[in-house]
Amino acid sequence: MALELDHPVAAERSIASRLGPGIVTVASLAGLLAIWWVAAIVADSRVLPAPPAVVEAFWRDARTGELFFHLAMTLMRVAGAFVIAMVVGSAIGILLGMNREANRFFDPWLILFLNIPALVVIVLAYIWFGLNEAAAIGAIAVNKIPNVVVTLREGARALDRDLEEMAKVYRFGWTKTLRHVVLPQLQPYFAAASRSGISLIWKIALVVELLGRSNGVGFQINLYFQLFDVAAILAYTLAFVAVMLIIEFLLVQPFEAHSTRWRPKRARG
Amino acid sequence: MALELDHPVAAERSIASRLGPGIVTVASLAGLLAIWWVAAIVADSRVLPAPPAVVEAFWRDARTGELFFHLAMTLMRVAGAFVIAMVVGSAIGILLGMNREANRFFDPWLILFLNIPALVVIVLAYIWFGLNEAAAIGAIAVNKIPNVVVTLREGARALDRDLEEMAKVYRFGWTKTLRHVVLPQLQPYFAAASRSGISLIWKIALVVELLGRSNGVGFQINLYFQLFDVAAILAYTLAFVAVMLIIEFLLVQPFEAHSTRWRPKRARG
Amino acid sequence: NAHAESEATPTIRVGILKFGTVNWELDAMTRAGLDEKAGVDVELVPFAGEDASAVALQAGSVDMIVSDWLWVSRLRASGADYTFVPYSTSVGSLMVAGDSRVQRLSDLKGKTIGVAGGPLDKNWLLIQALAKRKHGVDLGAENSIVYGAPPLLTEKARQGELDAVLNFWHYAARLEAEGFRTLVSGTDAAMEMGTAGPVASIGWVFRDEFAEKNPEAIAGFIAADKATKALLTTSDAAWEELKPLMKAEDEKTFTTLRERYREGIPSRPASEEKADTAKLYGLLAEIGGERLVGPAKELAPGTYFDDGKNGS
Amino acid sequence: MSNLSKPTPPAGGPSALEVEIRGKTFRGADGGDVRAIEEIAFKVAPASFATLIGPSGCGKTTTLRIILGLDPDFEGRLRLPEGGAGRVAAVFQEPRLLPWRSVEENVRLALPDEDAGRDLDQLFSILGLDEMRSRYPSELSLGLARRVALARAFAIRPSLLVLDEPFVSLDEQTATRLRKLLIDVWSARPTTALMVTHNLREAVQLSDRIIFLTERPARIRGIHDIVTPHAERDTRWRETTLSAIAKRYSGVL
Amino acid sequence: MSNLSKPTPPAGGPSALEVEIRGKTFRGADGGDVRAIEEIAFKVAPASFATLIGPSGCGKTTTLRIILGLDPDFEGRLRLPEGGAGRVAAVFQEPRLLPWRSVEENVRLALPDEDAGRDLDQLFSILGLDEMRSRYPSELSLGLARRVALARAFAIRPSLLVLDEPFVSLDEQTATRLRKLLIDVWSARPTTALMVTHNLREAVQLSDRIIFLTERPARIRGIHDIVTPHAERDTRWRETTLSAIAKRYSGVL
Ligand SMILES: Nc1ncnc2c1ncn2[C@@H]1O[C@H](COP(=O)(O)OP(=O)(O)OP(=O)(O)O)[C@@H](O)[C@H]1O
Ligand SMILES: Nc1ncnc2c1ncn2[C@@H]1O[C@H](COP(=O)(O)OP(=O)(O)OP(=O)(O)O)[C@@H](O)[C@H]1O
Ligand SMILES: [Mg+2]
Ligand SMILES: [Mg+2]
Repeated sequence: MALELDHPVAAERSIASRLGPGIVTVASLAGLLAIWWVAAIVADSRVLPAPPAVVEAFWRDARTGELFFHLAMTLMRVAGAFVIAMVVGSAIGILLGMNREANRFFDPWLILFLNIPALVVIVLAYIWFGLNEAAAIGAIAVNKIPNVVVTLREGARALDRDLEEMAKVYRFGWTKTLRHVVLPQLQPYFAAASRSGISLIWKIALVVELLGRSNGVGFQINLYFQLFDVAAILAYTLAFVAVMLIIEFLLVQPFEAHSTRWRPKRARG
Repeated sequence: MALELDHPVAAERSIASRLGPGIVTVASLAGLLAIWWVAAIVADSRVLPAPPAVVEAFWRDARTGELFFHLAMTLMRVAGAFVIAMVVGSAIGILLGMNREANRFFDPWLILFLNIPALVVIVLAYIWFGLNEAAAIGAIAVNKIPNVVVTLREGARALDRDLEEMAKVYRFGWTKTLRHVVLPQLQPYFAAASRSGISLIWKIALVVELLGRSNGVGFQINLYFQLFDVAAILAYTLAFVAVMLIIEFLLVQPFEAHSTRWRPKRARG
Repeated sequence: NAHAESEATPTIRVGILKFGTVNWELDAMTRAGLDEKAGVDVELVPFAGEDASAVALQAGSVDMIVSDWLWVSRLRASGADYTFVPYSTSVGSLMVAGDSRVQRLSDLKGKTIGVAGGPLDKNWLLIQALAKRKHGVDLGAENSIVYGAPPLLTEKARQGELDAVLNFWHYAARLEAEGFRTLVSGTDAAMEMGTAGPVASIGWVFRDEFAEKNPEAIAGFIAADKATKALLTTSDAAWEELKPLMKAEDEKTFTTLRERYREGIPSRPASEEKADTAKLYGLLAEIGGERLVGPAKELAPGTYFDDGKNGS
Repeated sequence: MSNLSKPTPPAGGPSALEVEIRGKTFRGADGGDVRAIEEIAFKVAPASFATLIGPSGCGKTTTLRIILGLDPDFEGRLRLPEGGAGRVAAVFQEPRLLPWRSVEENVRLALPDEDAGRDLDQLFSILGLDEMRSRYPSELSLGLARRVALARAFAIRPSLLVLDEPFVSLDEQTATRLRKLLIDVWSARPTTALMVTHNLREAVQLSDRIIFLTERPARIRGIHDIVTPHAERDTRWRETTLSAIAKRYSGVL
Repeated sequence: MSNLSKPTPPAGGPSALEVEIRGKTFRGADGGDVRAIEEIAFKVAPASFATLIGPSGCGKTTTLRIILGLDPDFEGRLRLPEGGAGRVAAVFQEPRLLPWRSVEENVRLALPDEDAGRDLDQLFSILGLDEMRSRYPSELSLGLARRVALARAFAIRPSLLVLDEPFVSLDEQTATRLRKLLIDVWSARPTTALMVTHNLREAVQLSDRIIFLTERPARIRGIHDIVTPHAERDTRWRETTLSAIAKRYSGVL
């Protein structure tokens, strides 16, 4: 069959890409809100409060500054643990991925640490190092590190051998190879590890705060859980999610766009 | 400087690779045990029991069959949630990774679901669907799906455009492209998502069992936690880890070796 | 105390559940300045979970928490030096909906029962033992038992998914205010099983070592606690101030909580308590087995704090 | 699609390949625009063989990609030849094999479903790939990999054959053998074919029409038609033709 | 390493490149062994230019990889030329550029630290890469990418230069210009060089020694030394030499 195509400039740009990315995001959030609202009305249960109830709960704790205080404490812990877990986990992961023998030796350790329940690590950390920030952040990091290791290890295993050889012949040395050859290839693995990482860290932070801190979102959420005040739980959750969304759109996405600008663009269609 | 090299066959194989992989693994586990034992003796604390105490606790519950029952219940939930999370999460992740506009729309949703605390999902699931297995497994899966999505999405974004074009020209069609072009490229991402996934799922399973199941390792661990019987907690933890190690060595690694046999071997040296 | 002025007032850090019932009492205490009057400075360290305070005590981050004597005895038997001063006799109750057809324990057959404390919960063991002895019913075997988180089980009871729920006293009180009724309480069960009176199953827990080093602090604290309890027993006004902490949904819940709290204040002399506890321990060792009580066959000596005044 | 036992029907539909690109601009990652093609318009008659020759980086691959439908973002129009269920075979400038499939699987995957079980022994044997059928691409030398890519293109029976420098990285003996194979395959079942090469000898030997392009942005520099049948193109004829072309289009030889 | 302003010192140490591979076997992923090299032994005199010619898939790239130290798993011995801090420049059979670095960064990264800020304008300009310096490899045509790989090799001042089919995928005009550039770069600072090519003309024009290899597993088929200085290699000389060689080694032209 004959195929005839006419291509006036930009005739076929889709609606979504014509609208700015901002509008798409707003539409997306609006859609989410609508679904929630409808579901809440249909469910009509104390357990799934409608948006206004959550806003009210938010306002109640926001007015006193309490919500922001707890949020800030949690964010501080999340940020600290995130940095530690990413740095340590990536270093170990890359090493294991590139060194077959080290990997064979440490693989069982990794599986052990992957599967130790958060509770055990947290309790041990608190008991040994006291109920302080260092123990809390350390415990979160220890929980997350094995996950980073596993992801980065896969990345390091899939490294391009051709480029590695090129770097070797041209004597890039250790630092140049790492910076210009290895790390850019690991970018998608970093992205995966850090996106799912920050959410995992936050979830562990909730447990850490439940088990031995006197502030933070996890502390608050558990208090409200005992009172079964779902609106307040959602208010705190959404406050954290909002922070994550802001970080995603103002920091992560621009950075990612910059660091993957070399990738050939996928042809539309 | 002159470089002179003599290469009699296999003169320089390292010790570790000469020993079978089995021996390395045994050595690894023995090392771990030794570290633990020494640490326990040094710490001399009720909180870090030495191996014999844990073996004793293990034996106490193994003898009655109780331990195996709870382990089996947890494994059943983990397996169910794992399958659901991997299938659903991969499908969504690949879609979002390949479709820029869908991704832009659903990205905020993803961030929301990534960051909803496990507690909230689990409680809502129990409240809506009752205190039953379906709710438990579903809640675990919902907790894990966003992580799978994030990992696979990165993989789908990094897909090779050249091969995609080849498949298009040769009219591979949808299924052939997926099976022969896309999925093999995503193998490392699957590996990362499933390794760190199974451990995350198990950790969530513990919470699920804690909040509303009457059996399973999480239920037992919590029981012993209330009694502060760390030896018993470790006994259950290690029983699960042992199962994971067996799965890793008997299933995952042979499968992985098979599915990556095409990869050029990294030259030793 | 006049001579307390010369040196700094001893401080005692108490780990509490932020919205827990202990906090009501301690809040009332500090609010009324009763701790200062008794020569001790009570510092409240709030936590979000029961387990957190146990961890905090072991980590040395607080000096005192509220826990039960069984936990103390078990840890003492394994070498720790925790000790116990009775705090409250309020324990859990088995609740059913007001219009439930269940009237007696023997009616619980083929039902779904929620149990908040887990299979080793003392009250649950006692109620089971009672059902077996009095009605010949094996509650565990003839019903479907659901263990779970207390708030979740409360909600499930409201939804009607559970036919009966054994929950901690303040959850039970809240349900009561909503029209549920008590089928049997832990205290009832214990008394029917042979204790002479209500036993304070939870109490202040601290280390012997701490008490030796800070005798005035402990003495002061116990005195202040006594004074606070007296205040809360008599004064409704003191309760009004606790309202924000109690998070009662309505006035009815508020009064129910207040009344149940007052009922839980231990009134018996320590020696009687101790005798009953020893009896209960034997009973529990029998039904709960080693799982529950640990290797020790009887209550570990020193579980009850000996302030040197009461004798033994 | 025809079965192997049936006589092959004449392939290449009745309509010509018509290419009319009035402009193609890439948007560079650094923000700047790159004008790759200014104006390229040519036709390839049904079942004839055309060759594109032009300086490195002038836009030849871009033209092929547009024809293959891989880049819809251009100004102009295309008309593809009809027939043969519209199958297209392409040899890309790089081998583009699936690294996780063996040589044989790589070739078989390109076969349409009706042809799936076809006997490929002869094809592999002519291409010198007999021993390599169960190997993975990473175990091949570049020349071997390119031959696998050729095998893949020859294995299907397309209505359009697109070749981007198919015979580079091969020793002369192998390249000559493969050119002959191409002529054989193509003569047995004439297909509209479009090839890019930098080798004028090769072009003169294989094509009916040679299209010379300018430096980037590409325009047509000239079109040279060859009417002598393939069989009659001997060494003498080739040298004469070559020097005649080299005279008109400086720098191509 | 010398600074640009200083006169370049004679490069290529006093010792020859000595290659003596007594056997190289690959273990295939399918379990079978592949004997790639049977026996290859040759020397390249200091500061001279040698070329390897052999059928596709015979083991040329494997030989170069062994010399580059990328494959320690062979039987035999190697002696690398001394001097110039032992730097090696290689043009691989594929461009092997870092996709996430611009053209200029790709070249600069290969420079030794002392040379980091060097002025590369002239080099880029001769290679026709002026406009491309800030582009990413995915925006280049294959020919342009190969030129970047050449730029990278020419930019450093190596004591050993290894080239695997450096001038394929380039139009004749560009290829000629680059061959001339290679001769210039190499004459200005003679370096031991080893090139693989399938183009005998190219070999005759550039080399002092041509090593012909057999089919896989590779052995030495013959070694042809050329003593005529580069400057005196005119068209007539080339045609005579070519036909002389082609007579001795059938199939190479
Ligand atoms: N994705 C792209 N983005 C930006 N510029 C591009 C892109 N693809 C190609 N170009 C530019 O377009 C021009 C033409 O490229 P093309 O690949 O068509 O060249 P070519 O004629 O095939 O060259 P060669 O003979 O080297 O293969 C080149 O200058 C190239 O740099
Ligand atoms: N990693 C490997 N595993 C198995 N076989 C290999 C491997 N690398 C190369 N070979 C085989 O070794 C032989 C020589 O390969 P090599 O790349 O050296 O060929 P070459 O002479 O460079 O060929 P070309 O001219 O096609 O580039 C080939 O048959 C190839 O299939
Ligand atoms: Mg091209
Ligand atoms: Mg080669």
